[in-house]
Amino acid sequence: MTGVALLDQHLLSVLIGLPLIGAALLLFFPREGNGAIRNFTLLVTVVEFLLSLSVVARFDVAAAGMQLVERVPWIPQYGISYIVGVDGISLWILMLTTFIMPITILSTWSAVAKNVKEFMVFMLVLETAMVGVFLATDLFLFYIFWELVLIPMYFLIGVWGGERRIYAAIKFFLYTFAGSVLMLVAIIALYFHHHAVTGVYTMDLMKLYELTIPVKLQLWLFAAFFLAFAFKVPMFPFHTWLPDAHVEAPTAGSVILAAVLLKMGTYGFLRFAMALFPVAAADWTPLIAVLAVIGIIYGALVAMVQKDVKKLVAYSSVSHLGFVMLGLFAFNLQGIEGAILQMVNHGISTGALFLIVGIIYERRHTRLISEFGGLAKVVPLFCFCFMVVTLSSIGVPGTNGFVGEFLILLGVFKVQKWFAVVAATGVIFAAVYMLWMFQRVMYGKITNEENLRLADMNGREVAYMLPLLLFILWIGVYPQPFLRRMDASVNAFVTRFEAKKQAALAGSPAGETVLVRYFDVKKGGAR
Amino acid sequence: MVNGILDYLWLVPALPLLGVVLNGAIALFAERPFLLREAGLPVPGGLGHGDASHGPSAHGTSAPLSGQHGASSAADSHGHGDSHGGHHETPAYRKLVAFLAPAVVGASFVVALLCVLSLASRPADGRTFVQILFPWIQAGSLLVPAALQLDALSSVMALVVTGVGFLIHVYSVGYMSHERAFARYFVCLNLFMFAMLTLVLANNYLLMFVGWEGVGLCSYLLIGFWYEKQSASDAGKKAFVVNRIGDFGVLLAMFLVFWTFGSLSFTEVFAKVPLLRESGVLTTGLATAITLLLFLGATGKSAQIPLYVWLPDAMEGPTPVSALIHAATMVTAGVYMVARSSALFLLAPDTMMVVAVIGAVTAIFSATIGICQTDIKRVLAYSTVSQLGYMFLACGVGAFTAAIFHLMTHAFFKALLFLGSGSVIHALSGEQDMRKMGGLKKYVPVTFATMFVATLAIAGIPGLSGFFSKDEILWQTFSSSHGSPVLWVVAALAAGITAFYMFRLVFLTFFGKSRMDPEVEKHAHESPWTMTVPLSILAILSVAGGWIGIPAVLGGSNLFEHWLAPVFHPVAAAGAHGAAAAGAHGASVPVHHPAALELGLMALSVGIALCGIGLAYFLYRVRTGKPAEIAKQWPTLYDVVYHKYYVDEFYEWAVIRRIVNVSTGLWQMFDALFIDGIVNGVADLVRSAGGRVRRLQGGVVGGYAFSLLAGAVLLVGYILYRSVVQ
Amino acid sequence: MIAPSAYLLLSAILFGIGVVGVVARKNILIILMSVELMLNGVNVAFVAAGSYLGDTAGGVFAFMVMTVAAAEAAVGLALLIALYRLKETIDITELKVLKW
Amino acid sequence: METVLFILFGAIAVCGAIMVVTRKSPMASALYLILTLFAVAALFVLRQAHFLAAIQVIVYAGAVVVLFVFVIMLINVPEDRLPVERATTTRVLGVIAAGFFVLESAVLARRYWMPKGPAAEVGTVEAVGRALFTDYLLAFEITSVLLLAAVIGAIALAKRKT
Repeated sequence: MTGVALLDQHLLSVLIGLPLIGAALLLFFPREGNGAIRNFTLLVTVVEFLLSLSVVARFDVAAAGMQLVERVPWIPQYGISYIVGVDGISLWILMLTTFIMPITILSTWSAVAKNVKEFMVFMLVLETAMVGVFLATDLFLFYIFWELVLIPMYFLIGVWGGERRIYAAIKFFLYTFAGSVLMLVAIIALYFHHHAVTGVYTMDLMKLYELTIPVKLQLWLFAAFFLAFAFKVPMFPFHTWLPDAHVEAPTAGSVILAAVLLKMGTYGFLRFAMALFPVAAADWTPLIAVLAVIGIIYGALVAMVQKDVKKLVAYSSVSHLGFVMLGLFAFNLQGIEGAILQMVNHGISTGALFLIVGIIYERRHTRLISEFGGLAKVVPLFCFCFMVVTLSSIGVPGTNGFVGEFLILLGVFKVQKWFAVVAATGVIFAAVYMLWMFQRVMYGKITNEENLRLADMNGREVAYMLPLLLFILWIGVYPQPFLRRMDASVNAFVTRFEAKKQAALAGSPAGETVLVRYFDVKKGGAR
Repeated sequence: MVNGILDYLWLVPALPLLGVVLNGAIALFAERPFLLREAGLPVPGGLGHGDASHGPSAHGTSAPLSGQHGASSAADSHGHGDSHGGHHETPAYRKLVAFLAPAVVGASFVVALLCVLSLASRPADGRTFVQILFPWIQAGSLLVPAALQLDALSSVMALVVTGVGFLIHVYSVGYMSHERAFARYFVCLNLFMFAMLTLVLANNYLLMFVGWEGVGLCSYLLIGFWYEKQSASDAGKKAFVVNRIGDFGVLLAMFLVFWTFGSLSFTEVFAKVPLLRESGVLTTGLATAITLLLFLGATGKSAQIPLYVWLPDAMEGPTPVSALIHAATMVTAGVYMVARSSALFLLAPDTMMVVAVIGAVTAIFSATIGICQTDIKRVLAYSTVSQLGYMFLACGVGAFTAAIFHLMTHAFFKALLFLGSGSVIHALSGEQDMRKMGGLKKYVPVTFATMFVATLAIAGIPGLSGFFSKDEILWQTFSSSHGSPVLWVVAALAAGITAFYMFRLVFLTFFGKSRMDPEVEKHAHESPWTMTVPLSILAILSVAGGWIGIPAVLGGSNLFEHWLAPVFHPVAAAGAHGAAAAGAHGASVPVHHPAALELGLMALSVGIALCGIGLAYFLYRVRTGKPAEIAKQWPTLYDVVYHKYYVDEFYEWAVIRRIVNVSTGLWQMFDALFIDGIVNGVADLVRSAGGRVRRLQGGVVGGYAFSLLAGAVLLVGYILYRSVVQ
Repeated sequence: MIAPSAYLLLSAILFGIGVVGVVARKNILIILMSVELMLNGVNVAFVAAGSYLGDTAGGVFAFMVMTVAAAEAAVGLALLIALYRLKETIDITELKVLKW
Repeated sequence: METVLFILFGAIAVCGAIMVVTRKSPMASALYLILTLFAVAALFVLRQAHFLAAIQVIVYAGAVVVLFVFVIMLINVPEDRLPVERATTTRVLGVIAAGFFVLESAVLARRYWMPKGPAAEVGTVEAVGRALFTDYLLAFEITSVLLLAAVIGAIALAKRKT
């Protein structure tokens, strides 16, 4: 098979495999050649990104289903296959992953000095796992990638982290693992249920979508999936691993954690929990929406009083992810498209924020806000980047954050006015904590002698910051290319969701779920 | 249909944007290395990576003040010659910026003017031009294009913004000539123009909101322009956050509008109003909710009670900024929005009342604060708040034309006042305290003359612009069906106070004995032509600007009202369907009142204003010791007024402290103790259990082997047992 | 004809003797040999079952077991050598570091 | 005939095994181990598993036991330093447990009957080869990795640290 044909027919598999192959090749590099190791890793991730661009190029805007699907029987006796595909829901998250990786790698040039080789190997394995999570449409395959993500991340935090890295790494691992184990049980239960109904064993997500699951079973299965994803997102009150993990992780780890790993949770909700168990999802909506809203406000309030910049950004993630969750559970086009866009936005903005923090941390080896002040004068370029990223995080119109938040709140407002109202106050708090932090770090006079000698961003740092800034503005000014490619899939999702919900309502005796009382009687179908 | 010049409407906001890009590039590639070098800091490599695409959100990237400015750089410190002894040759880029920045705005003004003229040549009912640039956000039924709309209302706004904006840009070139971060300043200023023009030219709420937040952002950047000063960066943050509270309202209003009308475009929404009104979808309650939320946004942006607190603090910014953003243009955005949404407001009588009352209360409340302020810019700031109150009062009584009219004249004379005060401050090397001025008349004759004209205008002396607009508001307040005599009394009283404190300002500053620092006095000088020419032009406008709106009762034709009629008239017609909106629109109301009444009230209000002037003259020219005596006589009252009724302190205590405390509590109690307590508790439980169980492990391999064997035996035994049982 | 159970019995006996060697001896060398005995016992069962049932899997598994046995012996003995260098003993009870 | 041979070689194997675990000297044990392995190889032949019998002799007797002997001579533990065997509770219990295990296995073996019959030729070169290179190809290949790992591991472990 020629290379072109390989790319043509197995593009997604190449995307999954390339970093892994890169990692394997990296093993043959001499430990001492840090430069070669770094360059090679960068090369792999850049090639990966360029290849992923061709996914966008070949993406059919009008098609709702999975595209570029590859299907190979894996363990046929048990109905387990290797199935990968991409649709409007996963496309941009996949792109975000491949886009953020080279940037992250580039940011480690000077930040990671010990065990560079191992670090890069873990990074590449991580990329394979993340890309796999977003492309897998076989539950078994998905679960493998889902868990595979944990391993490199555990080491990234545990080996290259800060002072309490072991505590943070174990906390991260156990938290997320606790959730996923329950998900595994649910996956198996679903698998057997499918067999019981159709007589066929399969882990193929598309086949499982067609299954009509009794409401009672749905509620249980959804609960298990919910826990797995809620830990990952993280939703209030499952969020306390996040600040620890972020603070202790090396910059690159934080960036990936924030930009991609958290998205695995929200993506999981949309792709699995909500799509497989629509009735249960609808039924759980009030609870989840309440938790999301609490998360928005709580995250913002707690972020406000943090003394450590990284912790502040971590809590702001809790707040932002609350928006995403709220948007998803609006179950209408605006809400879900907004949520997907906001996942990408959060990846870009918060990723950039962590990089920003990393830049000053590298120079000062502290992240305490009180150690800074007046930096704007000595590091103007840094100040500019920081400002743009801050504005994006606040969601000022013209930056990406606004479009996402607006769509989410618009969608939510339609179904649940008061949730949207309360959530919108989060927008105010966002301005408070971000600007306050920005002011304390950048403005005022330089009070700390050490800050006088700070060096501004160098060419490499500008090089990785620039693409992020570009996307911040692009999505803010012209989000059409992003939104259009979601349309068909999200539309199909909403339609299927409505149909399944109506069917379940018609088929089940009144009062079987809270849903009947709550969700449908009050509002019409959401669209 | 051939639109001619109107097809180039997009140039109006685009030109300032071009300025942002160009000046941004200059700030990034010329000014930043220059300033860093000047401050003795290393200039890092990697310049080549930046590009002009940063422009649109360019926050200046350069350090603002070189070290020599030090702490006192604070207030507009422009000491001439003194501390600038060793400073370098003016770099070439500054000249380029000094040309580019005003030029783009000037060009924008010219295009806007041509567009408006072209629009004016159309028949009155065809004066709405919409230009769709590109689809912006589209999701499901939501379709928001980036589209511009030029109609009577937005053309007034666009002309005021570009016109006054151009003058202030020119003025800034002179005023900021000693500023180190010259390019950064103009980047922000140009960006502001872009945002403001987006705001007024947008054809839908969402794009307007972009401009709305955009101007807020520029305001933040410019207030905090001298960011090394704590108070400046505090003020910037405060402005942004308070505005955000307002924006929250606008955001929610937009949601309601969208889910009610299915669109956010002005033309579609307002066209659907009568239809939805008839079909009962648009209930009065809904209209009230929408308009109240919009008004919440307006109180934020236009500094009305309860969100006015940011505006006085905003005076930390450079004075031209105060003139442009915090007097002439941005703060009037709220008025513009309310006028723009007049069709909705007229359906909600409750909101109208709230708007009117808030406007009137703000007018008098902030006017009283203005009496006791000693900082020349703060007096003007409270005056601005007060004048904005007038505009809202006008909106609240349904006199949208009058509100926009006052908005325009206010833009002229208040910009002039600020620029004049800037000129004074410039002359005095940064002194802003009126107690350290006096007798400046002879040093800065042009400034004095122009400012005096503006003061007369704001005081409402007949013949000047302020008279016509203010009087229109007062008359409408009295006569309109939404208005009431009580509001009239409050507004007239506020007008008197305004006249008083404005003349107090003039007397303290320009008349009497000099109380200046001798050192400062030595350098006191008139400003360069770049500053005095804009002053003079604004002075002419302050005088003549009102002549386009001379009311019928004084023999005028009120051109202004005719011009705006297409925007507000159909509104009134539509509103007439609603019971409450009957007779709402201003122009038709005076018919019911005799002209004598109108003339009488006019005379009365002029009389009140003259009383105010007289009182000021008495207290600050004749009996100069009297004010201090009065202050001593009622110390508590004076203290309360002097401290601005302790509103800031109240907010600090009631809101900010509370939130911070609650947040800290949440973090330390809930997060760290409760949740992590549970998590760590489980971990500890497992660990201690493990500690006990581990004793089973002897560490001797033989032991493990035996356990293994025992397990196997038991397992096989179990299998056997099962097979026996079955 | 020999009953299949005879082979299984033999297999069990060989395995049992191996187990005794593993649990009852202190000499690591002999323990390793006992492990080989256990593996051989298993192999007997595999081969017998394979041939009686006519399934090649039995033979293949026996083959695999031998491979594993060879590998195990190599690594085990290497460990033993390393250990002997370090501790100068081949007494299994001397090795208590598993507990810490 | 088969029965006789089975009993004969079975007895040799069992006796050899007993000797392996009871000798004090490792060298003696190793020699008895060879005996047992040969006997087992003979049993394989009885079941028509010629190929397996061959590699049993080659790999086990030829390679593994030689390796044992080699190591025994290499480290050459003096007689007096051989571990002293004592009967501890664990050991006694272990022997008893092993006895139980054999008993249980025997009972199980009797319960699960397999069809009695002539030996199928599943252990011949052809049968094993066919199976290894078709159905079990992957397992076979992985075996090579395992052996490689064992070789590297053994070298790495036994190498004298310098």
